[in-house]
Amino acid sequence: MISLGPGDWQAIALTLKLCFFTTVILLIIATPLAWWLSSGRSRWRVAVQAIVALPLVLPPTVLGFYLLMALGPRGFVGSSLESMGLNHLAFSFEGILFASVLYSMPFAVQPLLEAFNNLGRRPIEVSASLGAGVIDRFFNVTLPLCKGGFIVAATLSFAHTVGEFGVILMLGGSIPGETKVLSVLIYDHAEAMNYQAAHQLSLMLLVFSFLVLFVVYSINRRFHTVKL
Amino acid sequence: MISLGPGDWQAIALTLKLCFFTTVILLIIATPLAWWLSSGRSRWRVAVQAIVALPLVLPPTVLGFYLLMALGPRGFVGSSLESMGLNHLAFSFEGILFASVLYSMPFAVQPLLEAFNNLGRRPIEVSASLGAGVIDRFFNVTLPLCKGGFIVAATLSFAHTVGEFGVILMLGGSIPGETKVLSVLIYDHAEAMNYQAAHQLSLMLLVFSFLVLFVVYSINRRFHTVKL
Amino acid sequence: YAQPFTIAAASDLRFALDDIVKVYKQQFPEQDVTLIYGSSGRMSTQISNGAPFDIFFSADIAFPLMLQEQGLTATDPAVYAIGRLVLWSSRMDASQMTLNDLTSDRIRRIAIAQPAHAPYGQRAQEAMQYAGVWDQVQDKLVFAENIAQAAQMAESGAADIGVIALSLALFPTMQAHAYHLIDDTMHQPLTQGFVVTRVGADKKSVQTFADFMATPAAHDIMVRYGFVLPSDPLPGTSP
Amino acid sequence: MLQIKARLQRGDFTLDVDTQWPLTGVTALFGRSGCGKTTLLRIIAGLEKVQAGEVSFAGIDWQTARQFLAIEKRRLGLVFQEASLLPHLSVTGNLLFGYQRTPEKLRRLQPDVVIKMLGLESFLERRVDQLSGGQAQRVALGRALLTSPQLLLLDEPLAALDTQTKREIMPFLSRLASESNIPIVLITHSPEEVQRLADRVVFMRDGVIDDICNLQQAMANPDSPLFADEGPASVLLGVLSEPDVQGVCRFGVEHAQLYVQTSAVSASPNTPQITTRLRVLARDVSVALDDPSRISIRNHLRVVIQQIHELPDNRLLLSTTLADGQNLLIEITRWSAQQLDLQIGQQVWALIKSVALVQ
Amino acid sequence: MLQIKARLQRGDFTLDVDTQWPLTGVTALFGRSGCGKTTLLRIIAGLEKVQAGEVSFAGIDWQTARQFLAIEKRRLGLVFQEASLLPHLSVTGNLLFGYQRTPEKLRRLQPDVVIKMLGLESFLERRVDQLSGGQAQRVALGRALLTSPQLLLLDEPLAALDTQTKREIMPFLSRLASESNIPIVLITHSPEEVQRLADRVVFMRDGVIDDICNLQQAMANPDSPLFADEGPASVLLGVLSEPDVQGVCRFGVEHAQLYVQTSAVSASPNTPQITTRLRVLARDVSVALDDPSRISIRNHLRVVIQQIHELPDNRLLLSTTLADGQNLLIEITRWSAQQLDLQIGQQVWALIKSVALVQ
Ligand SMILES: Nc1ncnc2c1ncn2[C@@H]1O[C@H](COP(=O)(O)OP(=O)(O)OP(=O)(O)O)[C@@H](O)[C@H]1O
Ligand SMILES: Nc1ncnc2c1ncn2[C@@H]1O[C@H](COP(=O)(O)OP(=O)(O)OP(=O)(O)O)[C@@H](O)[C@H]1O
Ligand SMILES: [Mg+2]
Ligand SMILES: [Mg+2]
Repeated sequence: MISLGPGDWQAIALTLKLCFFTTVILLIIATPLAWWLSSGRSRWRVAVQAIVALPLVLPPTVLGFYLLMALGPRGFVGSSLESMGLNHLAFSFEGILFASVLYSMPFAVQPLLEAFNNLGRRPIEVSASLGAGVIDRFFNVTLPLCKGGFIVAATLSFAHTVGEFGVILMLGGSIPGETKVLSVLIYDHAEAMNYQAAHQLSLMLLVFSFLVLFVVYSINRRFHTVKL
Repeated sequence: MISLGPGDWQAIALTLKLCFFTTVILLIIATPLAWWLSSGRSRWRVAVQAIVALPLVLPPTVLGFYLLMALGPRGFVGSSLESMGLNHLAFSFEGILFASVLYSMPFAVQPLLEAFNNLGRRPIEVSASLGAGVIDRFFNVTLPLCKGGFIVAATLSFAHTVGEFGVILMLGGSIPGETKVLSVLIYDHAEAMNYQAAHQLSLMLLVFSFLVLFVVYSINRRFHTVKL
Repeated sequence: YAQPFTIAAASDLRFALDDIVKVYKQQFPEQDVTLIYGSSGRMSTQISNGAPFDIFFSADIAFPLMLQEQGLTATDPAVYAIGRLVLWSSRMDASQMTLNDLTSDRIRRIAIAQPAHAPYGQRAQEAMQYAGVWDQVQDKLVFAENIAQAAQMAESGAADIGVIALSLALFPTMQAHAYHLIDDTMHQPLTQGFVVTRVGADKKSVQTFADFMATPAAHDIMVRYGFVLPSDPLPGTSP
Repeated sequence: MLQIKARLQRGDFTLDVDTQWPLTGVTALFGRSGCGKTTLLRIIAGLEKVQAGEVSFAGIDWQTARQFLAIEKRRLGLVFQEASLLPHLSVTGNLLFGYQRTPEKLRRLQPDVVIKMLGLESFLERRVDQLSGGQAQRVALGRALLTSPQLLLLDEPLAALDTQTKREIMPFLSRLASESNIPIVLITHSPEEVQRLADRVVFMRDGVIDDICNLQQAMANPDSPLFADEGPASVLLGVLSEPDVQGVCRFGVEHAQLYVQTSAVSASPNTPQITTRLRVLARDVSVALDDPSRISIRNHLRVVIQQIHELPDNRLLLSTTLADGQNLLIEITRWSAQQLDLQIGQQVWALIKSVALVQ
Repeated sequence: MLQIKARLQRGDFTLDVDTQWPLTGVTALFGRSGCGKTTLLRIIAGLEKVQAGEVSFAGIDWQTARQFLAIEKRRLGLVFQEASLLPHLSVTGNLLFGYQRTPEKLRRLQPDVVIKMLGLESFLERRVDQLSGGQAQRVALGRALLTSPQLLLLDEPLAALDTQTKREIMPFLSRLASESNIPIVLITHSPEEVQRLADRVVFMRDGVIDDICNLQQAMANPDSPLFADEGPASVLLGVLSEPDVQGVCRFGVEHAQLYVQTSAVSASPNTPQITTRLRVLARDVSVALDDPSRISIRNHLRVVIQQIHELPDNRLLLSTTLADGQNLLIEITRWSAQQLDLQIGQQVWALIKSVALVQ
């Protein structure tokens, strides 16, 4: 029934890679950012919070086009990179990774910010008084207590990255093995009216994503911290 | 400098209408759903929670395609509607509204679910003992205490709906005044290499969205409930 | 008689069709015309699913033919123009180049439309295969959703060169750079056909517009935007 | 009558009660940490899910196998063990939350009275995270009072308060129960609060109710947990005379009389000729074989020794009766008993150093 | 020495302290609700942001204008007014959180000892939302103790506990301060806890420190807020003899002797010949003009009346001295004083009904 060619497997692998790196990088970037937004004292915080969400309001292909301009050889970022002897980011995995991170940023930042806001100062005070330093506190108190926020951040970023293709198509150029992710492949199949392949891949994607989400949510629920 | 034609204004009005209705409907639907997910006892909860996020993992145009099949005159939903003497939903404002709601659902459900999970039972117990009934409690205790979650839900849904065009393009067919929202218009301009118009509208969209988000986040911060 | 109608048209007709409609409206000022551009594949899918498009100008006659098979058309698909491919670059002088230069080391990225579903992409592939460079340039190819996006990739400079539609190379923003016209014997013709759909079947205005497409005024505009007029009303060569 | 029948299992803790309490005055719930007091209170309030639980209040079913009266319809005043203020409301917002939801004609307590009594004036506009622990607890109490409830359930409502504040609030609660007829169930670990406020005491241990008795019975039992703090005490009932110039009242126990020092203030509200309670700590009573003079102890009562209990630490508790039959407990050391050669049935003089009017 | 200098403004509340406390034994922080006790404790701990605050502990700067020693480096044991358990950890997880972060060679208290002493055995594996109020408070205390801190800051750590549990924990805390040399700052509203535990008392009022004195001085002052509960008391210092067969010890006040009833258990740890404290409530002392016999009151001390204070409610407080010059407070009624015609300078017999060894 399910017959996948090497191109399909390549796209699947690439998608997994993209989603994994996007989610990990997002959490790594969004956590300190959200922490700063939640506890910093700068008056720019609200502005930054709003700016983070902005890439979202542009149509993906248009965002992709702007990114192409910026990350390409003539763009500010791309030309800086080239002058440092590196490659510009257009049509590369690094480029679509950058775009995915940028594009899904609000889905990571907002839930984390909310979780940090809700944490309250007491658990931090308690653990500090018990001898836990900043890093220790973060990993052993903040993280477990904001677990829900991290789960929301991770799953929304993950799902959004799986499905996104507008930005990726434009910036990535659907190069097999480099930037042709599953969503682009499915899109191509559908546009080519190759419906059977599109249906099959979509179904696979749905089932796979469902399983991932189901497992993550189940585990999260099992270890839920009960509040009074 | 900024010169907008009637088509632009029409798209702007349509976008505002779509975003407004999407956000409102989403909150109306997502609130009881998230509440059920948070406090219900059914063993289907985790499955439902995962399913809600699924539309997200499909490429928007492909999702649009499936929705077109389902909501169009030949689809199950569309044909049922037609047999009841109503119009099918493809190429109509109602259709893209439906799609936007479906597509942004996880951005509303997940933050609300997380907020409800974090609420704890005490505020509800307290207010019940003080004579507040179910509805009263919801509006005067749950809602203000989960305000942060609602803000995240609303702003993410709003921003995502502003920018989304893949589903809308496919299902809506960019009919002026009916389904041609700003994102589709910008996309159109960009494709036509009418960059000046695209830049101008993008900038407007960014500024407008920034202002909306800035105001919302500022107000939210001002009335933040401090936790111990 | 003055029923408003909607034209769905392939993206490469932008400007050309805009001008034609402008001229048309000078003749029939009372008529209300809505023009929607997009990918031909998507539009034919939409027409299959009840889209309110009265007349459909496809980038490839295959789509109107398919709609006809499904019984969704009111007229026979008619060829209104034949597209041409060009090499275009914003970084180098493409007029001095041929397809064979694509293998040069100077060129790292070549933008074409996705051959799997975009007619211009398909033809670009054929031309490169004909020139014998297809296998060598595999690693340089980047694929766009449609021919307009391929042009954008080339225009942004991210792709060093693009194989795009002549009509696009004549766009105001792209005119500044020279192009190399690819010999149309290197690929199957890009036969662009249009059809009146069942939705537009009973509208007199639709028929009037269809007729207008055959007038010299319309032909002039098409030619000006880089289209070749069909010598043969219905070439049976389209795939 | 408040009837409660419930069985509830939480891990290895089992609560099993089937009891009914009169709906007058203050019922104190007394027991060690973790014995199930809070759980029982929550069952009464309807906050704890119990299958086959039955709760009825004044003849009205609050919970049976088939029906469940919503908590918001029970008109309870509930003070949780933690202050549990609503964090999105100011102090005023919290105070008035229940008040505003109480139909006007049912309102018996007014905000200004409660605010004044609990000393909340100076921080009415604050956010609740800007209160000290004791302030928060007082706001929680005030909030519950302002619903003018038909039953007050208080879970250690005075635990975070200083002695002086406690002393100000206790008479108010006591009046609420007696004059406003609002029955109170009070959880407390303080024997002083029990003795000052309670009309009856429910002793709990390990999830079951050990004993229910009125205050006097509770205090007649020398082993009572109530005495862990100050030791055994007796409560004598009698009529208090008008105070004389120095504020000394005669407390008429039949055939015996005690002199009670009262402050002018606290004496006045006690209308004479009304039976009042006098608390005598057993350790405040000494025994003399004959009536001593030239001694500052003024109250010398003739008593008969009825029983001699052993207490820990070589102390003895003498259970004696006054002429009118009321019980008086006396605590002395074994050494003193031997020196005086005290026997059951012997008539001796009880010297009472200080007595306290129970308000 | 613990030195604190801080000024902090919160709305219309101002805390202003500049004080230094010895680092031995237990320092009780005593004051009415909202006077700033918790705030002061948080300043010591470094949890409250104060500009120009200065805190130094044993000569080490914890906070100055320029530097701030991170809280986790201060090795504090902190018990918050609310239990504040970490909700994602089990009881054991909470207990061991600080223990695991204490370098092995600094660990002076072991989990099994603390768990046993606080009676936590039966719920070690529970989630913290499955604890009763008192259980949570004990876990919070245990958690702080297990960091083997160099300073214990306790904010009403025993408020939610029943008397019996309190009585079990207090000697432990007291030993901790004296034997393990861990200084304790204790906030409490209970005069009993102060009298049992404190070596010195810091009286706070409205954000300022009213007075700092050692326990004896604190108790010599009849107006002390400490007496709001049980009335004035004296603390006598002396050497306790070995108990006799009946557990009676002689308490050697120079030129006078008291007989103290001790239980065999509590007597044994008190090595004789060590100065101990004896607490005598003023209301437990009576006055006789001559040495009475045939009376159960055993301790008859010859005292000289030095001063006569007026107390409210027509009571008088006699400040007297023993033969060795120690102070003894006696509370009697005005009426008794008149009857006995007591005068300053007069020599009388003080009859002490009961004395309590302060453990
Ligand atoms: N899930 C559970 N598993 C086991 N025991 C539980 C669970 N939940 C509660 N308990 C136990 O139920 C008992 C009753 O708790 P409750 O809060 O009623 O005590 P309490 O009498 O109010 O004590 P305190 O005076 O300390 O507040 C406690 O011993 C507690 O440990
Ligand atoms: N933001 C604020 N504005 C005004 N006053 C405040 C603010 N925050 C705290 N306070 C006041 O500071 C005072 C000190 O509070 P603190 O918690 O130290 O009191 P406390 O002595 O511990 O009282 P308790 O015994 O009731 O716990 C309180 O009167 C409180 O109302
Ligand atoms: Mg309790
Ligand atoms: Mg406090």
